[in-house]
Amino acid sequence: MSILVDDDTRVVVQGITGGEGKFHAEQMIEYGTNVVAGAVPGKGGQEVAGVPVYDTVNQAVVAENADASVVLVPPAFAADAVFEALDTPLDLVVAITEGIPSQDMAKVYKRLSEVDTRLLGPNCPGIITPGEAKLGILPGNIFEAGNVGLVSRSGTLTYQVVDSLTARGVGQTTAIGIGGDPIIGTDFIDALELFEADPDTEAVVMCGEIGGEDEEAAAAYIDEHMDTPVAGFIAGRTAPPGKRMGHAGAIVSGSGTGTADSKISALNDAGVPVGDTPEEVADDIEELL
Amino acid sequence: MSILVDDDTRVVVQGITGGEGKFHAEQMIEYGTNVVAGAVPGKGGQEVAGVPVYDTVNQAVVAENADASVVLVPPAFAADAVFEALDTPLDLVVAITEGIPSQDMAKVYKRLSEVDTRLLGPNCPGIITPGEAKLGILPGNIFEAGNVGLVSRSGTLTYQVVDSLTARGVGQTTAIGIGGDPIIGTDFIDALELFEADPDTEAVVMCGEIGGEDEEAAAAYIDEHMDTPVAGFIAGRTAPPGKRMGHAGAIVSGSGTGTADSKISALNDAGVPVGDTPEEVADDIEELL
Amino acid sequence: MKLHEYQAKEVFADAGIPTPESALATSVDEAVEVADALDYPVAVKAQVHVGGRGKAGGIKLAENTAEAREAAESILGMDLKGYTVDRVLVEEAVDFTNELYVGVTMDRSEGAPVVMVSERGGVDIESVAEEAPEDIVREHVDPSFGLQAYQARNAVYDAGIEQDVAGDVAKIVQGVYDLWADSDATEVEINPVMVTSERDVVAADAVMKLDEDALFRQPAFADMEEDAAEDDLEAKANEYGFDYVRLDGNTGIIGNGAGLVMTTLDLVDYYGGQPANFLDIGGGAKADRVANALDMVFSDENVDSVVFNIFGGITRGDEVARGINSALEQFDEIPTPVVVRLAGTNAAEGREILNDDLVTVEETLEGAVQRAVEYADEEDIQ
Amino acid sequence: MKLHEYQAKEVFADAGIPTPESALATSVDEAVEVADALDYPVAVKAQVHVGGRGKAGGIKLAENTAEAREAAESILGMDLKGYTVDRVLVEEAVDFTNELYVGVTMDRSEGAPVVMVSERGGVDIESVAEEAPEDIVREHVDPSFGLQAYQARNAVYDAGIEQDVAGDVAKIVQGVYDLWADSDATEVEINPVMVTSERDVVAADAVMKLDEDALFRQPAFADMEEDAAEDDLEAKANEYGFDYVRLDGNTGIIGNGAGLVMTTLDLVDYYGGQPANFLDIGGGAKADRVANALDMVFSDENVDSVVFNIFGGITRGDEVARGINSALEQFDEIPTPVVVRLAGTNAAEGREILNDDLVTVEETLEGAVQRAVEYADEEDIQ
Repeated sequence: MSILVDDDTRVVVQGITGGEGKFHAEQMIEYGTNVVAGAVPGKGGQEVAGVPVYDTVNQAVVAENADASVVLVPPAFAADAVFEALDTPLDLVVAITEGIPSQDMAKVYKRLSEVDTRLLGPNCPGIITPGEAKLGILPGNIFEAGNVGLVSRSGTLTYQVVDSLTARGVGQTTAIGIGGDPIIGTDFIDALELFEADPDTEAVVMCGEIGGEDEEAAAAYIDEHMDTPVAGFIAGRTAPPGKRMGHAGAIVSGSGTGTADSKISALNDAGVPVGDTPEEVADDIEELL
Repeated sequence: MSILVDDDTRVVVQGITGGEGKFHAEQMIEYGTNVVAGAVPGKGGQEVAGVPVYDTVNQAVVAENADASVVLVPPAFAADAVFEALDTPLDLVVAITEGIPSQDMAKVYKRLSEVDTRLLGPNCPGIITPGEAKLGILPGNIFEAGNVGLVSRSGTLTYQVVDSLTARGVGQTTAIGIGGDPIIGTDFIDALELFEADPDTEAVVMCGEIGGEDEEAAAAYIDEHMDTPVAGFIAGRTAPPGKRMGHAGAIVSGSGTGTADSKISALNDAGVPVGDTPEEVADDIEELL
Repeated sequence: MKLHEYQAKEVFADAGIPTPESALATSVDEAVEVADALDYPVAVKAQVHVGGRGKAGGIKLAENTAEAREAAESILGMDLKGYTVDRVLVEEAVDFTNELYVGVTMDRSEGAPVVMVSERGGVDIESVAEEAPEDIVREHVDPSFGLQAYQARNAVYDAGIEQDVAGDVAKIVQGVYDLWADSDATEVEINPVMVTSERDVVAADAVMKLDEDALFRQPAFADMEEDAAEDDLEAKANEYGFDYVRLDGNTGIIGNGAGLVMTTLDLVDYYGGQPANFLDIGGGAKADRVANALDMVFSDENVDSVVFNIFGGITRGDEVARGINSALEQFDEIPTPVVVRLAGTNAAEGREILNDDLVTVEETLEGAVQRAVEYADEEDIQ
Repeated sequence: MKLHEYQAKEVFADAGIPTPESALATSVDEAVEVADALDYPVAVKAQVHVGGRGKAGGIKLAENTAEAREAAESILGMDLKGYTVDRVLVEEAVDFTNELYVGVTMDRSEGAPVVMVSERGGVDIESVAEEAPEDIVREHVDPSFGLQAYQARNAVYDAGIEQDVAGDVAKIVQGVYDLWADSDATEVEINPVMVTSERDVVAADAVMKLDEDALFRQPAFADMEEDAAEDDLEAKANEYGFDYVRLDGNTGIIGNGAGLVMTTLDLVDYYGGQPANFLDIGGGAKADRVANALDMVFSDENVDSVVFNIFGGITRGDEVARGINSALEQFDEIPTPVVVRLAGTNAAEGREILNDDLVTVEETLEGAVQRAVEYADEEDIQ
């Protein structure tokens, strides 16, 4: 089993006529994802990566019965594209784009509270259910079907950990990138809830990083509500305060909240082992299974 | 019995330090309304009409446990005052002010959908439960407690009809002015629902006017859902199309929707007698009781 | 408050919405001068608030100077459905292939703005709305967010606008919505948006109505109010700040509260009279406002009697009575009989204050209206 | 992107937020000239991005020309926590009775802006937040509506601001929020808002941080970016469009994806090395971007080795490899050893493309980091 996406998920790719949009649409299709359409204003009627392109998401959904979208649109237009997808409506919107202005995202977040759609991201690599579907830019070849769920604020760090797992023969139910921005649609707790409810997920890897207090909240959630064991990793132990470490959300505040130490000890207090290296995370998972 | 307000209602008057605010606060108190506070920015600490004034509605509510407000604030500041009252929150907000810009009201209307507060008005005379409480500017002396509910888009027309009823010894449970603006918080159906649920209300007068389709919707509601008999009146039979007849909402569109004829026949079709004069409405009510 | 086409087009141009080159003229010579400065052919368009100007002869095309003079001569000074044309807009004619419709208004039933787009512009859009409502795409807007770019695109693509101009039309839709929001408009409409033979898009007509309740924060539009007024009485009502509508009867009506004033009109009609106007003095009317109201009604020469109907809530009867007395005391001879009926807050005090030498006092609404209709009939006969 | 105080104050003044009279000076003579043109006393304030300037001697009061010269001489050129002061703001000193705090930032846990007001301005607000959080009133704002006037008032009155200045402070709160929203700021802060002895209110300091992701639509702020940069490497990173943070170690780090780069830093530390920097080349990095990244890291003279760690999702290994090759081929001698580890999309192709004469290729992250730390240690010893 899996969460959120599988081989029935019917995907529209927003921005499919752009260079990255086309490349990743092809990659998704090659992986087996049921990509049914693209949506790009002014490009309706074309065919890209073997699927029809529509001028609006709504037209794509009406014509092709899509229920999810992947947003691969440049940052200046991405908030509008997410709005469009949320209002269509769809079940799941995966926003890959990094660099959406934070005030745009605050408005998207407000709208999100008014609709039933789930948003992943933005600034995330997407979601993959190995062997069934990937929505996003994750390199499919490193994943393998199995019984470990994975949720992470960082794309490439996810790949790193998955690579270690797969090398040991530990496969994944679903891997979710929730995104490195300060305001995101799906947070750790949302993802952990889904994994906890999934009977096939026997352990979960949670990769956090400095900034905010989402990991601390997740630790409390794990402590109170989860039977499925969790192994953790926190990036940014060496980050100085007040500096944005790449991700807009990865910043230790001047007053010292959002540090790696705070997150690691919260997770440890919840019984979650936190590895020092990605390899150690894989070690921890092997022990927990 | 009564709907929405009674002698337990604890009222804060927004704009109590203004000329009209003070006059009507005094009138409300004289009528027996439980006015507990006023709220005017920069005037906190004063006492007006025998009640303490606070700088913000929230401070008034915290200090005096108010659950309703009456907005007697000039139009340029009234939408903000209504916002303030909605967000405090309160159970009931009665907006008397006429002339609130319609785009401000559209925003208030959106916010209204996000809170549990009921809004009456704007551009309404308020609400009165004879002998218990009045929130607004209705002349208390013309009302008398009894068994007829009254709902109207117009203030002075309400008084006219009530005057006729009271003169015949027909009293009122509660009279509600819903307001003459195109966008209002409580509409005919909302008020009719409340009267239908009130065991003491044995008949209802509904005074509509040209513009919009709220009376037509109410007629359908009456037809389907009401056992309590209703007598109607529609103002504006002689209004030419395309002209705003005083109320921002009282306008027959160029394409002929919102006419008195349309409303009268919808009400008649729902079994509601519609009087030609206010006196005839009183006649109809006497027959229905 | 409705702007004239020439005013709305200036506003459009400032907002970056493409309009044809044009200028206003108030005389034939000026119109010809303007036309010569533009590229022929030009359209000469009467600037009056009347629908169907074209069919009524209020719009004429001119291919050259002589035709421009002829067009201006025939339009300036003409009577268009009761209004005398004193201004024409002279505008470059657009060589178009399609006519579209774009509009924004407040949908009162939803309590939210709605954007409308149709491929069937250039015709009476209200007939389209009745006959084939599916030909007008409606997109409601959450006013807290404003129109999102994707909504403009959805409206345009769903309306079937051709792809090569869809982006430009969506820009006009966004521009019209933003203008609507920024200017506290109640309605902005372009009918038609013309698609030119070069596949450009341009606003060939412009309707813009503003929320009078918001003019206090729209100084630029408040300044246009005088030029936008249709006639002298309307201008006077604007000046006094009254809700006033002129009708063609002879019984003048003043009251407080729109519903009661409408009812008073209806009763005048019901009792066999003809209402001359709607005039709501509003809530809390003071003495000077009452005097201004009487001045308004007496300014209409058709008026043979006046019924003054006040039911006080926010308006106090004593103040109204004092206002009526002091206003009527200014006259050597009162122009027409005035019937007054006071009820509600401080009504008894008011009735005592009223001077019976100047007005007829009635206790009931029905009585007051019947008396005023009688007076009007008598005056009419004399 | 953080503005200097003098930049933020210009922006405040344009937005109608009251600030003291002031001007920037880059030399002692200029500072004296500016001071003489203002009313004494004046404050001479170092323009560097360093907290606690006052305590560190970066702010001095001057009662007259001689003192102004003395202050400018002592501050210009001084070293303030590692930064050399090359600009001072000379500003009229405010005779104040109270110091308040007003700020707006994004509350990430709520996904919404938050306005903060406190009576306890003029001190380190983060200590107030820790010791007595109730002394800072927080009002969350629905970003679709923006800050409503009543919310500004609620914050001000709930913070206990005295009634006679509350209205003016609420105006500043509204002004600060509107500025925050209009300029795509992440943070705007006034600490302190001074209440003068005449009971006026004025922004005596000004902090403004802008969302770098929104600079594309904020041309006025984009123009300030160069002047706002703290040092040359930061300016270079801005120019290249990199997320770059300088640290004080000797192992240079380049990677893709913030989490993986942070992890690489952490691993350098874990394996006994010292990270020299954070540098994320981002997703989909092309060859020229890779070359720029190498140029960035080599520009830091502390760097003794570089680890280049790419796990490809959106970034393709072949492109990275070509970028590394072509960047390193420019050098006669490569400044420091470069260890490369490629994984993910097109990684195998990339590894084949990489020129072993120029770089050391490692298969694992841990291996690559350990190798780079070794190289750095070796270089350090030499």
